[in-house]
Amino acid sequence: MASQVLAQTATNYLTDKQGILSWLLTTDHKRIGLLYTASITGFFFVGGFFAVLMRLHLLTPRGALFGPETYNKLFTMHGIIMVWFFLIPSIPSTLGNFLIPMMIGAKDLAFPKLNLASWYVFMLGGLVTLVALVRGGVDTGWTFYTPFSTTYSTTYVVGAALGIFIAGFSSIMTGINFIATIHRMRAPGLTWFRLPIFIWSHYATSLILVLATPVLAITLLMVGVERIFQVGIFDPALGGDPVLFQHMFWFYSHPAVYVMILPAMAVVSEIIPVFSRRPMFGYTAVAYSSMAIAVVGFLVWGHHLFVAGESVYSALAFSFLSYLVAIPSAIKVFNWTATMVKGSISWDTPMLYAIGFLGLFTIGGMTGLFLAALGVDVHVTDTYFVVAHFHYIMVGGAVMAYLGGVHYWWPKITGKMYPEGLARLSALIVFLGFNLTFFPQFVLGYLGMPRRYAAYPDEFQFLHVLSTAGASILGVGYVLPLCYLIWAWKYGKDAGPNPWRATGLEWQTSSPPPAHNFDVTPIVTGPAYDFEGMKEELNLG
Amino acid sequence: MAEPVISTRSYVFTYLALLALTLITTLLGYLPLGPFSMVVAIAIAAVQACLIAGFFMQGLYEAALVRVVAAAGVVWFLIMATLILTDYITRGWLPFPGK
Amino acid sequence: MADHAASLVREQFRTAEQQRETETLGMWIFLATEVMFFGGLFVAFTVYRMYYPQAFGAGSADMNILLGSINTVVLITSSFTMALAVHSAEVGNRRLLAFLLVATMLLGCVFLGVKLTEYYQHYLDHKMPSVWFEYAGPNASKVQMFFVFYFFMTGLHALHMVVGIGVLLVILARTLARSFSAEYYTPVAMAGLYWSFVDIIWVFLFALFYLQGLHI
Amino acid sequence: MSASSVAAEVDWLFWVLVVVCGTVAVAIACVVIYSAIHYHRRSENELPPPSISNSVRIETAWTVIPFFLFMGMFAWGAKLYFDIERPPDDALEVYVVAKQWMWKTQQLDGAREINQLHVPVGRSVKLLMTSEDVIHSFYVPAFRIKQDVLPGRYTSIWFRATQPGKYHLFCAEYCGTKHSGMIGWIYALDPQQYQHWLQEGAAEGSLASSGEKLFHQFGCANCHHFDGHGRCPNLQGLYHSTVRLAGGSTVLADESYIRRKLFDPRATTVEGYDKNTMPDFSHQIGEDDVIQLIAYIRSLGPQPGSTFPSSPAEPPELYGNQPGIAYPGAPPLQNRTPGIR
Repeated sequence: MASQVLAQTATNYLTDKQGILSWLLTTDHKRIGLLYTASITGFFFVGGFFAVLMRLHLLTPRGALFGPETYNKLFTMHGIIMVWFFLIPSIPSTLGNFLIPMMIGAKDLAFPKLNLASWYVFMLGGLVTLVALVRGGVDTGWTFYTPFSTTYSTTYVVGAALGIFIAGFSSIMTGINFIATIHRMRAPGLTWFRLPIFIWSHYATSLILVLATPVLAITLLMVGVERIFQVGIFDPALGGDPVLFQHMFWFYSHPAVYVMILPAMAVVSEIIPVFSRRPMFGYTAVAYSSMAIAVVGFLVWGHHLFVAGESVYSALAFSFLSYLVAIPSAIKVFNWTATMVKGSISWDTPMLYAIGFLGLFTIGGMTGLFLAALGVDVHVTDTYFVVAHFHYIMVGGAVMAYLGGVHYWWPKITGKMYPEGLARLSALIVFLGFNLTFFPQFVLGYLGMPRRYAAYPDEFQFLHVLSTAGASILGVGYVLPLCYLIWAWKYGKDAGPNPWRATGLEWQTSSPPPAHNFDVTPIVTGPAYDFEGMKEELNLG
Repeated sequence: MAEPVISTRSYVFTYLALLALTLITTLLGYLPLGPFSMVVAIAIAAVQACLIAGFFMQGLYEAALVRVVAAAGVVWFLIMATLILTDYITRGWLPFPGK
Repeated sequence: MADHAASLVREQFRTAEQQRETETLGMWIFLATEVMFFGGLFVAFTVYRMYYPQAFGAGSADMNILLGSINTVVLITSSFTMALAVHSAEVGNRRLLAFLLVATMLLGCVFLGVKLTEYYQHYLDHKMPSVWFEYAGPNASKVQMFFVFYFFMTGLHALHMVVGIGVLLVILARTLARSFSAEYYTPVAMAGLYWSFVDIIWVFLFALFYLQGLHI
Repeated sequence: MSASSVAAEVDWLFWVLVVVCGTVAVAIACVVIYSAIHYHRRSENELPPPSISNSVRIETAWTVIPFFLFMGMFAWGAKLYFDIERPPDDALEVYVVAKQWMWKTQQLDGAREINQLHVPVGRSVKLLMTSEDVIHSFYVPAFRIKQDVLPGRYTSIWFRATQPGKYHLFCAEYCGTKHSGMIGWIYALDPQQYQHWLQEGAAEGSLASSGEKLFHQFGCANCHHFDGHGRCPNLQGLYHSTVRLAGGSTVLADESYIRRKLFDPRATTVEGYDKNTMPDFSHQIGEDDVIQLIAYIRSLGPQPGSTFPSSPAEPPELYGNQPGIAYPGAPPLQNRTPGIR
């Protein structure tokens, strides 16, 4: 793909400068990516801890551990932390940050200081939210529905909303940075249709970040104003309409789901060709489908409101549009599958995660078709069916892909290989644990178990116990990679510049990369996922 | 040293046009146009916005991409407004409370 | 002169032209996010305006059209001076640039002063929701809602003005420190974009809040 | 056997979706697993021979085929939704008031219950619901129905039980601390048993008679005379008539309208009457009381199609042009032309 392979330089981005300040004041996109990685890992385990407590509590129908107040705070904080402090920044701010400049042959993002600022803003938002949590928590659910959040809740709603409001600016900064970078910083010869799908998907993601996040910010600001000043904006007692809040909230929060899943698709689109040694099947269709998801994804939010009191005709339109947005996702799944056919398929850990993603995302996406069908949605919305559906997308999809991506690029990031056997084992554990946790929840939802219940009728207990058992397995599957990846950073074998024989500019430089990625700006002459070069290399060998 | 893309004359004309439109929209506000008074006011404001964005902000002289970005902001706002208003306008079309 | 320009190209960029284009693009994207930010409020306002036309008309009738239109003229003038400031940066006229920046900031301060006067008048009229609100006519809670949106949106706009004046102060300081030249003036242009955008928001606020109650 | 008239079709659609999606999912899984095993990399230097990686025909096929499948799902789901949302005309009407954290149900014939509702099997039941505080959601899984219950306005849903039995009633929209305790039971009784149950509960008096007491207690009768000579309109025949408002527009006098007149009386004014006469009851009256008053006004004689106070008759379909029901106190849009649906 690139015209030359760089010579190994003496120092890399990790050793270039030393000391804690060199990290805290860095403008290197790779270091900022690692700062984000450390932060979101912390948030992930905090949010995961809440999830474990919830699952343990639900072992018995009356609730095993807490009163309902505590349970309500647990699911709220689990949602807030996982959505805004793990999933939204997860892949874009870590892998995206690290890889986008390298994949397009740039020395850095367009606005390195803005990039660093986004991390500080993110941390400030997280800190404010954690303070709200420590001071007593929030019990509104991550959705902040009015009038409960503005009038009736007695918890720290404003603190939590403020934290999310602040963190939103970090999303906007990241989005602006990515869009400007992808437009203006590409290496000579790197035309749009030579870009890796990773870049296309992150471009689409950034579009959503930039256009949706401000609406969340203003909506939360309105909730804050209504709550602090006790004036009418959404409060029906003062002439407001709580459904308007839901419209504005989901105008952000539905596209936000695509902020989580598009980067996951980006990662999988890199892994599958490399580990099948086949060019991406239907490259153009996959590239365009990312953009289609980003655009059409803005038109479907009303499917969260089918029973909420929106008009039936509006519901009809939103149902139709929701089916449209399923098409580009389907196209991607078909193309990934077709890429594998007749390939040379390796069973390395990243590929195992990618295959797991494929299965779980397919289930998650297809259950979305159930929820888009108006007559069925009436029954299963606001039940565990919905809980299972979005966990299949966000955990089965986004987190699996994130882990796959971390394993795939770990040799590039750290220069070291992780222990393959252990990694395959934990990929398997995550897959099995995940399904055991969440598949029973589809059944629970169909049987009518409403979500956000601290206690439940006896007949649901068996499925809840299964789900809790799965969660404990899943927990092990998440802790294992944390341990061995850190271990590998210190003790792993040297990986070399390109252990997977992957294409893509990021593999043309040393591992870990030098501080400015490339000593000479690469010139691109061919398409992405071009394995023809490997043939010559093999013949020579 | 590159030649400035917009002459001072154009800025002055733009400024005068903006002042004239402000005067017109204020005077039209006194006419009892009913629901159209809002339409007229917003239409004139939109013209003013285009003048400011096109000349003062040099939007007309930037790369096409910049104009696409500006248009995207407006289009996405219209998406939000249209689909939310669709709900409010169609409420009550079925003769049952809350439909 | 060419060396001077080259030293101003940051390391991630290949050329000064690339840097300028990228920064301009970034700024416009930021302004698009601002459109959506204010857009949320505009949509909410429109929904309630559609449902409570009389109440919102009654609220609008309490606006001071004289001060409102004076402020519109002041802000448009400030946008004009700002555009001229960018122009003088383009031609490298530093003294004129500094003068126009000061003029723009002063006009911005006049705007804020007039706005505060209006707020004070609303306070005296007991039209300040949550602080002191009294309304004897029909639909009091909806009239109050009009004022909630009025204070929310104009307040948010005023906050943007304050930020804008702060930005211009920094630009002025850098101008006086001879940081800008005809080769490098991107920060001036960026500040100009922001300032004009805030003006655009006001033009719409003027239409929404002031012009709807004139004939009542 | 399904428990309600719509449940069977909802389940049908659900299982058809399971089969269709399941087939596709299994097919994808088979291809993936087969490829992963059959094309497993044998040596580190293996490079597969190039094959097609782009085919417009294939891409078109797997874009268009899903599209038509999806449109089928959409159409069926939408049809079902309209069945679920549109109550039949002969439905038994039940009023539901939700509050943190209980369900209060009231039937026209008197029975008032907390966290339970007795209904006859085989008869359509229409629920008119509102909330006193936050958003709740009325959910009966066995009946496959759910509708959010909002403060400040009425929403409705209906069902027809087909099997006698005891069914869960859940609150499905998170509403605060004891959300999971806001549950109850729907008892579907044989018609005879239901009659028996009604007679037991009849001692409480009908909803309308309670409403009549309130009508006098709140002093409504002082102005709303039935001879038409009071300072305020005669309420006989008001329910479901078309009211002419000052300014020339009209509104259907349904539950939402009557509720609005109590909570925000000055939002609309009946043509020919003084807008300042009707006091604002929003701080004195609860949602329960409103429902009783509505029941009383209904009992004064529903005369569909008649116009109020008196003018050329207009069909009640005009109701469809009133978006005002979305809000408490929302006035109708000015002079909207009918027929744009």
